[in-house]
Amino acid sequence: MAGLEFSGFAALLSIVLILLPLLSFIIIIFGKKGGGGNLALANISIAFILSIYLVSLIWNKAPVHYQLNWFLIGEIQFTAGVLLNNLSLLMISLVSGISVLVHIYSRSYMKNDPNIHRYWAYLGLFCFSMLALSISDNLLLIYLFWELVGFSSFLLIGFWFTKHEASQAAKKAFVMNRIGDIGFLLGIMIIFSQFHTLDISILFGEDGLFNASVIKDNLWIFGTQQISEIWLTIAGIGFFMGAMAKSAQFPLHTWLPDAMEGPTSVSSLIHAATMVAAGVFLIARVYPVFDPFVLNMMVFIGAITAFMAATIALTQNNIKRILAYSTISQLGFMVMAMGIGAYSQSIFHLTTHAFFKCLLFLAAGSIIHQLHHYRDKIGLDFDYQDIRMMGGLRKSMPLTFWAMCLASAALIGLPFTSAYLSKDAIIVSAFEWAENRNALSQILPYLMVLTSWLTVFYISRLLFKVFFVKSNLLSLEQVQEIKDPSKKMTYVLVVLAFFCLFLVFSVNPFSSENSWIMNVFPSFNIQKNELFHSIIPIILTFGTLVLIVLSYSLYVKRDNFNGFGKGIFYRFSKREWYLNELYSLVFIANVEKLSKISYWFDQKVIDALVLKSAFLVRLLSLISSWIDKNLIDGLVNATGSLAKLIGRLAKKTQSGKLQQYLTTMLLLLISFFILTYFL
Amino acid sequence: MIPLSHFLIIGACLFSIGLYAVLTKKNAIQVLIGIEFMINAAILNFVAFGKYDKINGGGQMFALFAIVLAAAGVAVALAIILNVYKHFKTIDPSKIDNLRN
Amino acid sequence: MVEFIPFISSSINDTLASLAYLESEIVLVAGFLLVIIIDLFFSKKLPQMSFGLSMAIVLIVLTQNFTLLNLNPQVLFGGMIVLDHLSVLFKILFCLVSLIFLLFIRFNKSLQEHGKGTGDLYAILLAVHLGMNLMVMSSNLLMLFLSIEMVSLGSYLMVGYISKDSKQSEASLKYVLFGSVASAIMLYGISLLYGFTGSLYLQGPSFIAGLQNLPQLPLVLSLTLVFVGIAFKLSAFPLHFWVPDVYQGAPSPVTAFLSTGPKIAGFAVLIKFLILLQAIGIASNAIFTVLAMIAILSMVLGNFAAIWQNNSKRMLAYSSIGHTGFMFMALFVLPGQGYKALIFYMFIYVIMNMAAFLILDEIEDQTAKQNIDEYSGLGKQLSILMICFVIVLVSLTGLPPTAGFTAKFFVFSTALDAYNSSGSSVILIMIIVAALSTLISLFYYFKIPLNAYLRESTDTEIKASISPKTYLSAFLAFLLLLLIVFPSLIEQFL
Amino acid sequence: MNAEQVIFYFFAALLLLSALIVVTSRNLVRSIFLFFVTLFSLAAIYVFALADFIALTQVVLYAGGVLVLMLFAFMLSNKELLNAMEPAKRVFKVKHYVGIFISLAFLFILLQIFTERDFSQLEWIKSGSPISKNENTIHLIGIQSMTFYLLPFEILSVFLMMALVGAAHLARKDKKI
Amino acid sequence: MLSFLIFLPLIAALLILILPNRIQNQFKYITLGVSLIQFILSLFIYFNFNSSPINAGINKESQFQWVEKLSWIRLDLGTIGKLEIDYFLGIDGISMPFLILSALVTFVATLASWEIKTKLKAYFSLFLLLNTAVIGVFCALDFFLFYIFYELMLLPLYFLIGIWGGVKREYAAIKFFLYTLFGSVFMLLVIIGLYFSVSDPVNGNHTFNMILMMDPANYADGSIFSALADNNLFGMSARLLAFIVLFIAFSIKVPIVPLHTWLPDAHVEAPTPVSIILAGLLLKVGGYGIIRICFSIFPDAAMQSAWWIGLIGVISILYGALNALAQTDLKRLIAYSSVSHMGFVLLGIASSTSEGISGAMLQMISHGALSAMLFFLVGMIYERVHDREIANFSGLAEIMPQFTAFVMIAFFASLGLPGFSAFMAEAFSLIGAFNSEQVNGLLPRWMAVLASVGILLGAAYFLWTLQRMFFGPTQLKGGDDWLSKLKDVNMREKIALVPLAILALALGIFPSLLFDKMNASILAFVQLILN
Repeated sequence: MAGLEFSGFAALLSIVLILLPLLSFIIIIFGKKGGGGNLALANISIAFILSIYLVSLIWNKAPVHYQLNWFLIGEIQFTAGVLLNNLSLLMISLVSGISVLVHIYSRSYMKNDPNIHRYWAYLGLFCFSMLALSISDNLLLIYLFWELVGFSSFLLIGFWFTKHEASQAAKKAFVMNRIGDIGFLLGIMIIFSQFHTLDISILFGEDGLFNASVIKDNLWIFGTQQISEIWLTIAGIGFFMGAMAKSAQFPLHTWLPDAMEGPTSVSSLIHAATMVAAGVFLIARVYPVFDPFVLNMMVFIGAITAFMAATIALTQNNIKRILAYSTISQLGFMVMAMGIGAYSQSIFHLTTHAFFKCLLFLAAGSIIHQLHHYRDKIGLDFDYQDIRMMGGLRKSMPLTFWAMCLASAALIGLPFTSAYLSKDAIIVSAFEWAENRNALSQILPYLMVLTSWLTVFYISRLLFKVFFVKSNLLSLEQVQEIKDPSKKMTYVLVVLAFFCLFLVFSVNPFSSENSWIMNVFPSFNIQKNELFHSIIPIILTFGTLVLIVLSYSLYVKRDNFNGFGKGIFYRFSKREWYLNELYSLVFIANVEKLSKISYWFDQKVIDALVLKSAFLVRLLSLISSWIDKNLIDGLVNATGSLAKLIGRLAKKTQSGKLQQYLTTMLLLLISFFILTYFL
Repeated sequence: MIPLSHFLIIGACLFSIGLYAVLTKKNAIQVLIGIEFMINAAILNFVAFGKYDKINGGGQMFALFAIVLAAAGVAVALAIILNVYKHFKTIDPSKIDNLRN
Repeated sequence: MVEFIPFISSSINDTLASLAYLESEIVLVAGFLLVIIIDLFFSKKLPQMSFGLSMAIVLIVLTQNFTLLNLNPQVLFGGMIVLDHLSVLFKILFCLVSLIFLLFIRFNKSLQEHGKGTGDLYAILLAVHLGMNLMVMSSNLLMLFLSIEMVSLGSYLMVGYISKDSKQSEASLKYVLFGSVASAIMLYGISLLYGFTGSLYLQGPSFIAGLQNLPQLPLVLSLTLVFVGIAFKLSAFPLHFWVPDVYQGAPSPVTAFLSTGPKIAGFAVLIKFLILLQAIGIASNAIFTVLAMIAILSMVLGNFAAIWQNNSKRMLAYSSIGHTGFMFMALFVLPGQGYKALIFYMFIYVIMNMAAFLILDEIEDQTAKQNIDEYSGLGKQLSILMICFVIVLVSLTGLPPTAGFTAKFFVFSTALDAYNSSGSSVILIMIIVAALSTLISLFYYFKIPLNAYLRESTDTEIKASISPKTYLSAFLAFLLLLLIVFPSLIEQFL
Repeated sequence: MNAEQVIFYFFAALLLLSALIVVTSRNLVRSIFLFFVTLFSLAAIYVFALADFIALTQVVLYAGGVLVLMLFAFMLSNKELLNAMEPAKRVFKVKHYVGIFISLAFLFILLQIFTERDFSQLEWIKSGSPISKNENTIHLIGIQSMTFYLLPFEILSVFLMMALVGAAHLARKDKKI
Repeated sequence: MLSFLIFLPLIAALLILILPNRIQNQFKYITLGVSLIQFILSLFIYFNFNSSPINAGINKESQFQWVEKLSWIRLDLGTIGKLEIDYFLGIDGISMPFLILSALVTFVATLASWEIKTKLKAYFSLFLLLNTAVIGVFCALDFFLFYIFYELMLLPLYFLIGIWGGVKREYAAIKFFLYTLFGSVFMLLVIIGLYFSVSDPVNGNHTFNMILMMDPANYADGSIFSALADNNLFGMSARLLAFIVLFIAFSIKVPIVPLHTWLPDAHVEAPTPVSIILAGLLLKVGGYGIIRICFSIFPDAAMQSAWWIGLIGVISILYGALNALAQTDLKRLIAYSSVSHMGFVLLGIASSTSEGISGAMLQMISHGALSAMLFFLVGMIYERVHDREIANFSGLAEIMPQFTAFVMIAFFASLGLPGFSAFMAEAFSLIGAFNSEQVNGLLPRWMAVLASVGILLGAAYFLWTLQRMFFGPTQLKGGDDWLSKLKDVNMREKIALVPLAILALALGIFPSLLFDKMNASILAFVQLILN
């Protein structure tokens, strides 16, 4: 009884928590123009406090699961409820926490935008759906909020919708996510068809239905339900597709770089820290679904994504784009980790990544913000997001510089940072995973190491170009005029920077094993190999340091270094592996063509068929009216043709009408008789 | 004693002759005469058969009625033909074909 | 000579007794004479007196007929005529036809402006009405032929009544020649029937027995020849050739009458022969096949040809051929079931066909437009009339919410029932053709609202006046709407 | 072959011959006069069927009524009616062939019927009472028209009245014009 | 109650006919009042609707609610008994939702009728007549009555499209009319055939009672449509043939590919309110007919053809969406999207699972509201500048923010954004279709998989349109002239749009609002067709 009351109370709290941002959405969207900042901030702050309170109540205790009947369909009762376990608690506190920071940041960052109320409202909607996604207890609800998150992302990417690129990017993001969603939906259908429920805790709990199902003789059997095993795989692929789209995995990642058209604060919150992690979150939520095939696929795709994004990031010039690819790369790490069974490591990395990537973006945002203002001030037209235009900002924006340095250190996994713990844990797990597998699998860990080093390279490039070298455009004096942004924004950076440190997660700066996050989540299928745990971080760190020095010498010492020349690899990377072009060539163009064809078909064939049949009717009627009019001729001609010897006289018979009628009538009568009695 | 079938055959011939007139003549009055032949053929049948039907007298009565009806019909038809002549200046039925599709 | 004496007194008694059932016919005869006299002497002073008198007579006849509704079948005049429920229904139908026809004549411009007056027309009408009454009652071939001739001759006179232009005289010429040929052929057929049986009594035992003993060829030939005369009245295939020409040429009221009255009477006669055939015991499938063929061909010809017509009267003429074909379907009933669907359909058909011609005529009177493609924009100018027209056309097509639908529905029901019990695929084909022809009929019927409503008028505003004909057609259109809600208004009498 | 037969076949031949000339003649006046011959021969044949009253009526009504009516018709109207005959140039047209075909077909069918079976052997003819030669058919007709055929007889009067009124209406001149 | 609902608009139509033309500007208020009363009444019905299993309806006459039954036509026609036609109304869980939808859509369409400026008297009386017919169709339980209402819908629509329509209105009106009539003429034959096969067990009369037609026991032995006799017509099972005929008749309304080509023309040429009614209600009549008549009366034939129906559904979904993608006219795009969306209805019904049918029902209601909204929105643009070419607009969001907000709601709801009704509907149609193989083996799973691609295409065309027309810099073909004409949403339009949006949202979040009311009926329906 007490348990029920407690869970009810906790559930209520969590519902209040998610409803607060929704409330701010509703109030602000109908409210007056330009306002809403205070309300949004207040609401999200309360939500954050609530989430912390919930964490304190439930963390590492029995999960709270509370549900209500939602609707009944046939004989199946659908429920809606909240499931508060460690994973969801982690997510809501992470999301609400970062949201609070981004809200604070945005107050300055977005201050002068005329449509700022929409911004707050959209943020509220996003927070609501993201938080709700985290605590939902059933797949249908998750799917609901999953799409809603995508929708709010659509809104936020397209926030400056008058910009053509922004609206384009928003559309692209949504449609690409849709592709994944179809997979998700397919997964839901398969699960529902097999188990007749979508409740996560019933399905995937310790003694859930899923564990009760078995695979035998290529059949996936649960109770009396049997379907082919392939459907399990398809379900797994489906869910994974959902995750791929949301977490921007190859080949569905192209929306994320484009999504940088949205406000930078949005990019940091949604497209770096939280929403994109939802894919990983989903994988975590439905983990039991994935069979080895899908897991391997995850590994493969995650690794490819990580590597690909890193290579692309090497040559990009737009600061946000670089960070976006970096995000993709990191997400690749997480997905790969999930694939190899490093569940806890993946989540750990998700958490640390959230902070440092958020920080990176916000810092970049500060730079952009200041440059933008400066640009407006001097009335010069230049792309204020292009790192080539920046340079030497180290002195003028010291705080930003240091925050960015710290975040970058975390990104590349230098010791004493949080990501050192998480990322190295993943790479170590990769080695462990590969140990007992075939030769092909051996490539994986090395690829990851390579990727990790590429990370070093591109982020150092960014840092050096922005903060060290001379700007291509602005003189030193001009650069001096640019200052750190307002206090509000910098405080946020400081707070986030703090979260990039190892201390937050683990007492031991060199071992992730005892971090509190790792402790509460399981890992699967991985045999621990102490050797790797000691050697690999050292190698990695060493390599990293070497690379930093190398890139410093490349980018700072040599003045006009443009990366790696203009070779094929450069172009390949610069053009983002030509994937956009490929898609537009293969899919978009073909779908357009297909739609054109099908419209042509509709107009020219189907409709024409109908018209043809109308034509046929008309023809028939023409014939029949012709017969009616000229029946006599026809018949006379027929009889005349009997007597064709006589010749053309037949044609001269169009004289009389009445008698023609009578003749016809009598001919018909006679032919009736002849037909009946004499033939 | 004349056999019944001879009456009938004469009637049939008359009927066919009338039919031919109806179908081919280019003068409405001749067409009308053709019709009268056809009617007369029928009357001949009635009369021939009526010889054997004393009690009801159907044949002869019918013949009588038919003659009267035919006469009235001719009267009306002629009136109409005259009207047509007024408008068309011809009574060739094959030339009167303003009404058509 | 002597052997007749016993019959004479009984015959006189029979005649006297029979007269009591012929009140309506007597009234008609009296009215006929009165109208002639009045027209002779009072046509100058009281120009509309013969109209009023005719109306009164038809109304009296109508009420008289209603009293006869629940009568048991009566054999009158020694079997010359038989008065039964079905014939009373037909007689009521004729009253309806005549009533509308009278009003139509009264308000038709060209007839009222006719220099020779309309008095004779009223007289002819009453005589034709009498003829139609006798047609449905007669059970004797002589009586039948006489009444058919009466109706035919009256119709010829009506068609040629005005003969003010070549069109009308041409129509009447064609009609009279075609009709005379048809009746001559029929007469020959009757003479053969008489010869083969020695009897003129259609339902008489000797008649039936005589036919039963006949070989196929003479039997079928004589029946076919008789059928020619009937089909001429029905305007069924292959005797439909005259229809478009005559309908177009005749004065509108007469066209309306021709398309209803004689046609309905023709059906009554056809029913008599069908009953006879069933009594003879000719394989009913064979008859049904022939009937179905005629029905199919009539529907196909009528409907397809109607599509191409631009003259509205001509179009309605073809459509009435189609309707004949459709009504044929209602003949497919098993013995002893009555022809309820047919009668119901006829009631509705009379109302809608009369209304259609009324409206056409009114349009012609007001705008001098006869062709459908000239109707553009009329929806605005003659709003009430065109609304009625639409209702009537919907009814002619056989769509709800008009009684035309109910009627069509009953006919379909009957035909399907026939199919159900006979399983003949010709009937099924006929039903499908009927369904398709409904669709086709939409093409041409809806050309009118299409022009009237969907196209803008090209010429100047026409000052529309609301004439009695408009009221009459509105009333008829209203009846069509009312009868779908309360079909029992008619149905209870069936 | 007795006299009766000779006379009968003579009239039959006359009938058919005159009828043929009537329908083939291109002269309307000749046509009409031969029509009279046809009707007269027909009346003669009626006599052989013991229908003397019918024969009489035939002569009176047809020869006296219809024929005179026809003659009056074109005498009253224009003389051109007489000239409106078809030109003698073309002998036969397809129309005629079709007409001939149809009439011959009918004739063929009818002859088929009349020759295939002897109709005097019909049940009702054998069992019925034929009119004897010395019977007064006028009496018979008189009684029948007052008993069985009273109703049609009366109706016939209405019919004739209607035809009279109508035909008169058609024929008379429009007062207003 | 139901009669009142049906005939109220008819009375109002007559009233409008009688009233003088002088006050023709008031007609719209009369119409609005009528639709408002209807809406309130339908809500009253909704709240008093008993959704317990003993009121499931479907094939048990006693379980229907608000039943009105009067004997109407009794004609002794055939050999075997009397013709029994009743004035028989009643609703169950299947028909009740449509009543509310009808009332709501009519209300919105009335508000859209403000743009009609000519021949108001005729317009509003036809409009109300149409309303009568639509509600009648949803209430009628006698097949004859149903057919009358069904056909009655055609005429007003013909004129509404033909008189107040766009440039090609003649063509569109005739095409629409012929298409639908084609279906219904043959339907009539089936109706009559059914009448001969079915007799009322109480008095042995032949009857048009649809409910009695659903019980195989009521079919006379050896009658055409008797399940036992299994007659053949043209070498086909008679029942199957009848089913196909009925199915074609209704699916022309739905419409399915390839019988859909009337729809784009009719929708595009029709004036806005008529498009709203067409998309919002007329298409639903097709779906309703398939459930109420095709499947209920011929379950055996339905099961035989379920695979094909499912396939047609899938094809419609994909084909409609692809065609929508190719459109340059906004209204045409929405018209094609209707084809696509109604494909889900077909798929759901074909699955014959309770999920699928619930999904199909919800899809119909949801599409009713959403397509009404979409057409209303298109109408708003068209009314302002008389243009709907997508390419002629750009950046409308800047000048018409509220309008854009509504458009976004409608678009996203239509493309199946969760939280809106269409999502639930499509999801459950798909789930049903997917489950079908497991539950009753009717539809293979790949159909559901393929159909789900339609959702993606839906997103593509809607978002593409959104991006092209509403986002980006403001550029209008008509320049400043248009700029001044393109005013944002006014009060009347808001009143029309808000209820629809709320309905879509409410059903998306609380589908139980609908599911609870119809669940019992759907279970009964599934049981009926699967037995």
